[in-house]
Amino acid sequence: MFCWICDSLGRHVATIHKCDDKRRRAQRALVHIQWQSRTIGFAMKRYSAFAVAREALRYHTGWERAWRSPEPKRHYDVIIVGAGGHGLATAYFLGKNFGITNVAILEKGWLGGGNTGRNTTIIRSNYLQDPSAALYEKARSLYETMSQDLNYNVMFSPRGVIMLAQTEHEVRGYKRTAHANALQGVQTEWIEPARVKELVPIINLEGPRYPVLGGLWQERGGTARHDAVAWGYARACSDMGMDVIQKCEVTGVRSENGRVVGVDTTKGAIDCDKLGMVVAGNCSHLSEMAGFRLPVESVALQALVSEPIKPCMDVVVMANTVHGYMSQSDKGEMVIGGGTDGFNNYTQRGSFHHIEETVRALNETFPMVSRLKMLRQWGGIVDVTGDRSPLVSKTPVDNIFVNAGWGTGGFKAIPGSGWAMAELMATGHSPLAEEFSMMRFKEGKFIDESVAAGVAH
Amino acid sequence: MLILECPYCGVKAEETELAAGGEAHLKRFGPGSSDEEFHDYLFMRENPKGVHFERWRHANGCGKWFHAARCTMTLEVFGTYSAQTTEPPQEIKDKISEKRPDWTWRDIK
Amino acid sequence: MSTRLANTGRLIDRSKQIEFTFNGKRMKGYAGDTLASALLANDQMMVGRSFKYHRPRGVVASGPEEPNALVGLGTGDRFEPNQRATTTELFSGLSAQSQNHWPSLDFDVLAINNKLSRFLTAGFYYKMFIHPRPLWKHVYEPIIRQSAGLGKAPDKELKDADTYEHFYFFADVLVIGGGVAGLQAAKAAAESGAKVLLIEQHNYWGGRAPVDGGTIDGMEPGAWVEKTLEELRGMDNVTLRDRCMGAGVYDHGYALGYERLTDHAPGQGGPRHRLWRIRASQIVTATGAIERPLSFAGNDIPGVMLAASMRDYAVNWGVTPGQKVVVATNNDDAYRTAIALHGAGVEIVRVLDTRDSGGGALMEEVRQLGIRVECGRGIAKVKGTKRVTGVAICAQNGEGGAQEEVAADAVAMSGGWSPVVHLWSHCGGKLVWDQAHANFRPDPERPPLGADGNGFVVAAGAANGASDLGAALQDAQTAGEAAANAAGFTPKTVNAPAAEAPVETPMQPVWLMPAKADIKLRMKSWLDYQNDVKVSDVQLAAQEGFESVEHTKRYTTLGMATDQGKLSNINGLAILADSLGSEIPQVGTTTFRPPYHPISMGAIGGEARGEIFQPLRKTPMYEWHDSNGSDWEPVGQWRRPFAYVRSGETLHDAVNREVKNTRENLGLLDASTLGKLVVKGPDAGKFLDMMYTNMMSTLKIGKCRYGLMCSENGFLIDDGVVARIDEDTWLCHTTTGGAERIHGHMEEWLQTEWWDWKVYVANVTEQLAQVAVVGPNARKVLEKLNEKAGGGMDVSKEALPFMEWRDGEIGGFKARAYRISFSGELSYEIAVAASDGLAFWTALMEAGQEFGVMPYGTECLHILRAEKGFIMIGDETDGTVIPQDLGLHWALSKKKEDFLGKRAHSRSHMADPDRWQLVGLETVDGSVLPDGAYAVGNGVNANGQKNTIGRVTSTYYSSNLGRGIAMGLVKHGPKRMGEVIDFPGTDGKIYKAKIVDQVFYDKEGEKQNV
Amino acid sequence: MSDPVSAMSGATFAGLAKVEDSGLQGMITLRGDLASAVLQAAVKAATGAEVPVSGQVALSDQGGVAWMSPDELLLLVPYAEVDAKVSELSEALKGEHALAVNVSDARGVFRLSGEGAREVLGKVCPVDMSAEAFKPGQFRRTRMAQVAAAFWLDHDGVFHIVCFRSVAAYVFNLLSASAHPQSKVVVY
Repeated sequence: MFCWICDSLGRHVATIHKCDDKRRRAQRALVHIQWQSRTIGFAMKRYSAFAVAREALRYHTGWERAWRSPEPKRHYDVIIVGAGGHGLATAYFLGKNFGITNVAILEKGWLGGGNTGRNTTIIRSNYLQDPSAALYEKARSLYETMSQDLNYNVMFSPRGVIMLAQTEHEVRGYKRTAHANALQGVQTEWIEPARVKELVPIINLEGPRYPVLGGLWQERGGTARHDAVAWGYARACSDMGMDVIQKCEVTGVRSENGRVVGVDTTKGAIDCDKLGMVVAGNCSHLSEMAGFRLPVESVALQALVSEPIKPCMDVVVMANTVHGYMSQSDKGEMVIGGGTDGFNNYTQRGSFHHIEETVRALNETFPMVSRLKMLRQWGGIVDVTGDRSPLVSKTPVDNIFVNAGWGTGGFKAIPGSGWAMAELMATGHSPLAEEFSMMRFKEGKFIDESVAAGVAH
Repeated sequence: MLILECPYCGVKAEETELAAGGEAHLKRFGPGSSDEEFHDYLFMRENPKGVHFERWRHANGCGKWFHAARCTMTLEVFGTYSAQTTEPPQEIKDKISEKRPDWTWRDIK
Repeated sequence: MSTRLANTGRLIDRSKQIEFTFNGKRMKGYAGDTLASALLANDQMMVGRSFKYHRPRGVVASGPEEPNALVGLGTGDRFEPNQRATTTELFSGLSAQSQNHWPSLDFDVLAINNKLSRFLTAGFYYKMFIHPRPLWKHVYEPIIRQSAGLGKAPDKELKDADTYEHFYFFADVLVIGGGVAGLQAAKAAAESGAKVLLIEQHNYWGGRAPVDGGTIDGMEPGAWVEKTLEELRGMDNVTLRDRCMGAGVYDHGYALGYERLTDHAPGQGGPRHRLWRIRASQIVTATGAIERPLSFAGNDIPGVMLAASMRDYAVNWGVTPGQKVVVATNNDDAYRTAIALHGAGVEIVRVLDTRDSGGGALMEEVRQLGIRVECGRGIAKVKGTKRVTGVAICAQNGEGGAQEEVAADAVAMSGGWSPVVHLWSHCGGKLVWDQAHANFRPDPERPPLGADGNGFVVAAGAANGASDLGAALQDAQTAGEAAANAAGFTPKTVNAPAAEAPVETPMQPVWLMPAKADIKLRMKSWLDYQNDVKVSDVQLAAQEGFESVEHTKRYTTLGMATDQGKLSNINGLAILADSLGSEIPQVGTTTFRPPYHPISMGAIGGEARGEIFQPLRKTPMYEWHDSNGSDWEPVGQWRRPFAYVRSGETLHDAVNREVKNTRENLGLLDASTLGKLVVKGPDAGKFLDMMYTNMMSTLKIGKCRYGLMCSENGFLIDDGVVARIDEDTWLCHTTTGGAERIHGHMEEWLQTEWWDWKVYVANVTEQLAQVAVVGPNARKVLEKLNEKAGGGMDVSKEALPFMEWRDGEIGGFKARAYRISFSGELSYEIAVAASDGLAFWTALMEAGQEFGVMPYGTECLHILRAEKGFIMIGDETDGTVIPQDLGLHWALSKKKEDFLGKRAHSRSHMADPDRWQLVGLETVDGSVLPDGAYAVGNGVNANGQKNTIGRVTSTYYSSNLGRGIAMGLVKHGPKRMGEVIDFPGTDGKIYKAKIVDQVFYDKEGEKQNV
Repeated sequence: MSDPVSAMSGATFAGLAKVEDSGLQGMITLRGDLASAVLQAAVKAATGAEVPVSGQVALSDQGGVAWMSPDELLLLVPYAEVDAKVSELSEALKGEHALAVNVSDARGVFRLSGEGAREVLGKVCPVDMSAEAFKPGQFRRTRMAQVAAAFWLDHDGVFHIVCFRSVAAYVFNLLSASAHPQSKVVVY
């Protein structure tokens, strides 16, 4: 066993007392988890270089399953629908922060198979509006230690994110964001073109159409290995005794006098006290089963990768004027984000002209891209709200909570979103989630990140 | 890459000649309406897996707005029709019923 | 060794020798060679290094499925990484470099990974490098990245020397693939009269058939291909394209064709690639099949090659990778390779057939040739490192105990064939598992669905699972007819050509060789050659619970290499299914995504580069500005002068000069970009009352009124001056870039909400060039112009009062003059025909000389309006601001029952008295407030963020006032006049600013009313 | 003094096809009820051509009429006469709900001729440019690469292209690039 709080191996009881106060609440979770681990016996084999070496000697025959694959129980305290990053993170923090581990995470397909496994993995928190900055910065800071927290290398790579300013309007917008970030405790800075070129040697500052006038630089932004985030959380949840149940589709939501009591699934009926809907593009469909509607529309978002080349761009660059977003993966592929279609769509296929628009922008901004090749393009279904900001909210049905509407920017938020959602589900209130309530649309209190030159991506 | 036939000029326009305009047949709520009505009018969009009615503008063409009946799961187009109507024409509803017998959309059947 | 054969090679012209270089070494080939065949002819067995272990890699295939032979092609601004040697036509002067090694191909430091391979299994990244945290970013990751990645990046400073283009093409039937099936399908479709496009990725037609033999209608396949091509060329409803690959199939019959125009002759001029954007009502995919490798230890050593590819090299290019060849197979086709090589004088050491009873007619033929065939046998292990030196033979059903070891320098392997189903699958076509041939083929019951809800793709020939020549041709005929029929034509039903080919005995699925290979062998049995994924990796993934095929793919990187698993996927998921004790169809495949084979980013971008990257909108006076020192500012797609910089001036000096001169003398602004919409009709007044927050129907003819527009959601979206032209006509000015947006906005409401209202809108923005004539001398210059022209419009205070307009002539130009001011100065905005714009501007400049005329740009415009406290859409507004925030209550009509945004304004948050409101801001020390700065209040919010009470919306240095001036939105601002609040800058300074009235200059507005 | 110049003042390019600035062309946007006899008469009087059906242009020796939308026509008249024609129209249409405005100076107009003309357009417009599909007298509003444009084919095999004046340079350069002498597609 090891201490969940300070991530040190060895005699945990001793360790607990060494843990600093901030983490006191989590200590209860620790005891609970260790109790579970011992009684139910999910003590997880730790990953480490030593473990790898040990296993190599016996041809890796000793590796266990990363997560159990149990049949559903009849009842859970909490059911999370959707084993994507947000759903798994929600479950993880229910256990880690609140000791709630009688939890099932239901997934109709394979875990991490939705947008978690098909996004461009950009992580940043340089948002303009306070509520967004708070949530995304919480997420970014949790990414910093995620590999250690989960004992799973999610390859968080704080290589830095630049948002290029290519018009006077963008310059003003990003300077405004930099001022806001300073007060929000988000470390960003406005940088001049020369610095941009230093950070991105392959960039063409002259334009041609839109000269680079500078950029908003977040040094601790970056990327992470998207699949690993889902796998790491799934492994940790499983280890806490939670049931991650794949190929289990929810076919109905049962409630009695305004309060949820359970769900029907392709693996039978399952009861629960609380239900979290974390199914992105499918949230309208699921909420309908529960008898309410969400201010959300589902559209296709596309991305593509080039063939792998040796490292040539160490940072993430977002050029919003010309709609081009690019980073280089550890495999060497240039990972490129495209645009969304304007029409409702569930096919996970987008329209090709968005790919063309993105690529021609990149050909001009980074001339060397023109001689690379597109290896693969794909699409995901993103759920977009009226102000393009997410919902982390109670719903008209008691004890049903929704986490949706992340649109084109969900991956970077995963740990923060899970943290806030777990807090909301466990205590009924979360400062991080407060402003993201469904109610805001009725009050006309929007969280609009598209103002100034900000983007929702 | 959708193709939709503009009911006004008969051009089988490809998506790049069109601009998508979201849900069709919205009823406007102005001053005097309740917060609920106004909220739903502005934000509560239909987001069905299946039959959907939506607005398009033939932007790089005759400039007219028109409506399309489309399946969001297969992108099948059941038909396009005038924007100057509060309900899809009967023949389009019939065509849909033929292919998706138990479809419903908002209060339309 | 690998050599050129004496007398085979149907595609090469031995009379045309071609020189090229590989890693700087000069080599010779022939016209018709691919780079791969030429390298083999020069005994270049090793052509690269693998991705993870940096193991030696040799050519394994002969087409786009090649995972190993990837090179950096060309130099300088024509360098391209990761180019497949197998799809690169040889040309004189070609220069190629091998990839992923340091310092050299032969000696690669990172080959150490190979020694560590036992540790570097699937998923090891996820289990290691966790502690200590900082090392991941600073040590582990940089090393991993450096050792990953394949080709070199093109030079960071060079621009692509080539150009590209797109082409739209419309066909009834698109046939993808120019093999015998594609040709036959095209013919069948074309005979119905349908318009047919047939595209082929290679520079030759006929696909495999001419290599594989048999007869069609009694002809050699090659001859039949020629004959059929002639027939097709003779039909004017048929278009043929070679060097044009079907890259992707998309919704509603959209398909991409990737035509490589000059790759085989770089620099010959014209576009390098052309991307065909094809619309077809039906698509026939005759894309053939790809041979599968066998999974045995050492199956990745250079010299081990797909059997049919080895045959291609011998027959098409007269090349053999070895002199002593072992053939391993689970089917009859590989015997053709033995026959072909034997015929070319190559020794076939053994044919190892996994089937206990061996094959049929072809096996007999091979035995007749005196070649030793052993049944129920397989390869235990291939010996060698940088090339094959020998083969250990074992029983297929054993653990791999070697029964014999033979010397050999090449191995031909065949694990059976997989139909190329990519294009069928791109748009949702489903597959079925064909047990007999152990492959996935298109499920005719579940094709991709088109706009009409019916299938629009038909697979044909080997791509549809047809197992022999005759079946393929028959299937192609049927497919061609079906496609034509579905496209609305009546096909002639004729018989498919009769084909003869040896009868083949059933193949035997073999996913591991030998069947019970132990872990040591499995750890050397490659599935994905490029990404170094072995049988043992997939088994480990299954063991660790990565049971979904998508999980296994992502955990092991199987099939994620540049060949996208063309060789490895089926073998990999067979191993996965076996490890899970499940069936292959239950495990299923990963998703096939476009493109079929990588296509250049240049081609995707098309012509849009340099000057025509994006449209650049120019006013009629653009050239004048450009030649008079304009420092351009992009505003949407427009370019507007930011300021006119004179020699010796900084941009800042220029702006200050323009500001002072306009206040003191005379300034000219090119205002042509402002939107101008004519709104006419009996209901126009009623309509505009809905569009604008204030009342427009009551505006008197001849007068102007400043108007605000809100979205239905209540936010300000545009503003501008509206003029009443006649009883039922208004002219509405919008912001720059607002023209199209607001025109669309008006049309939307007219067409979709109030379609019974009689109103027409016309966008006349570009019909008119508009010049703002501003400053104390504005009237003088206009009078001077009229005087020169011998009369014109009376622009006196009396004849043309403030906020009125007149039509007439100014300086001989037909003009409309508006007496409006966005600067607080005496000011006219004068509109003339765009064609006259330049002439009118020049006339004003000349006439203005004696009045101290200077043109001014957008920055001066901003400062002038800021000095007067006028708001600017996009500065004071950002999509979250409502008129009430800007103190514009006066512009919100109380009389009107309804206007867009009215209902929205009554929502709780919008009626909230705590909303930030517009005020003027003056720094205590006269400095300029930083752009976008926020004012801080006390304490922090629930999330620990500093509380803010306001922000700067516009901030400038006013040369007239000699100090910084600003506007901002401040909580309870108007009630806090005189208060000083803090704006922390990002420079660490705290800027103290006093809340003041937002009008800084000429508060009484006397200057504009002279 | 008035000295009107067309958007690209006479620029030309010769490659696969010939691209030429057509010079000043009188153009009137007329919105109204296209079925109205009064309107049809007024159009005939102004242009000498009948109101065409959708997707068509009707050409006469003085000018022509192009079908823009169900309630909009583009009238082609001599540049010098455009103001007079507008007032005639407005006069003739008094009492009708209609709108006639001069848009002559709001446009760039080009001639595209030569055997490569169809291919040049095929590279930048999502329109079937084959001879069977696009015939003389046909008029099409569409997207030309990244801008809106319209064109018709006259009876001498010349394409006439209309775009907004501000993007005339873009369109000219675009067409010239597409007409690169070594970029023949060889399908039309």
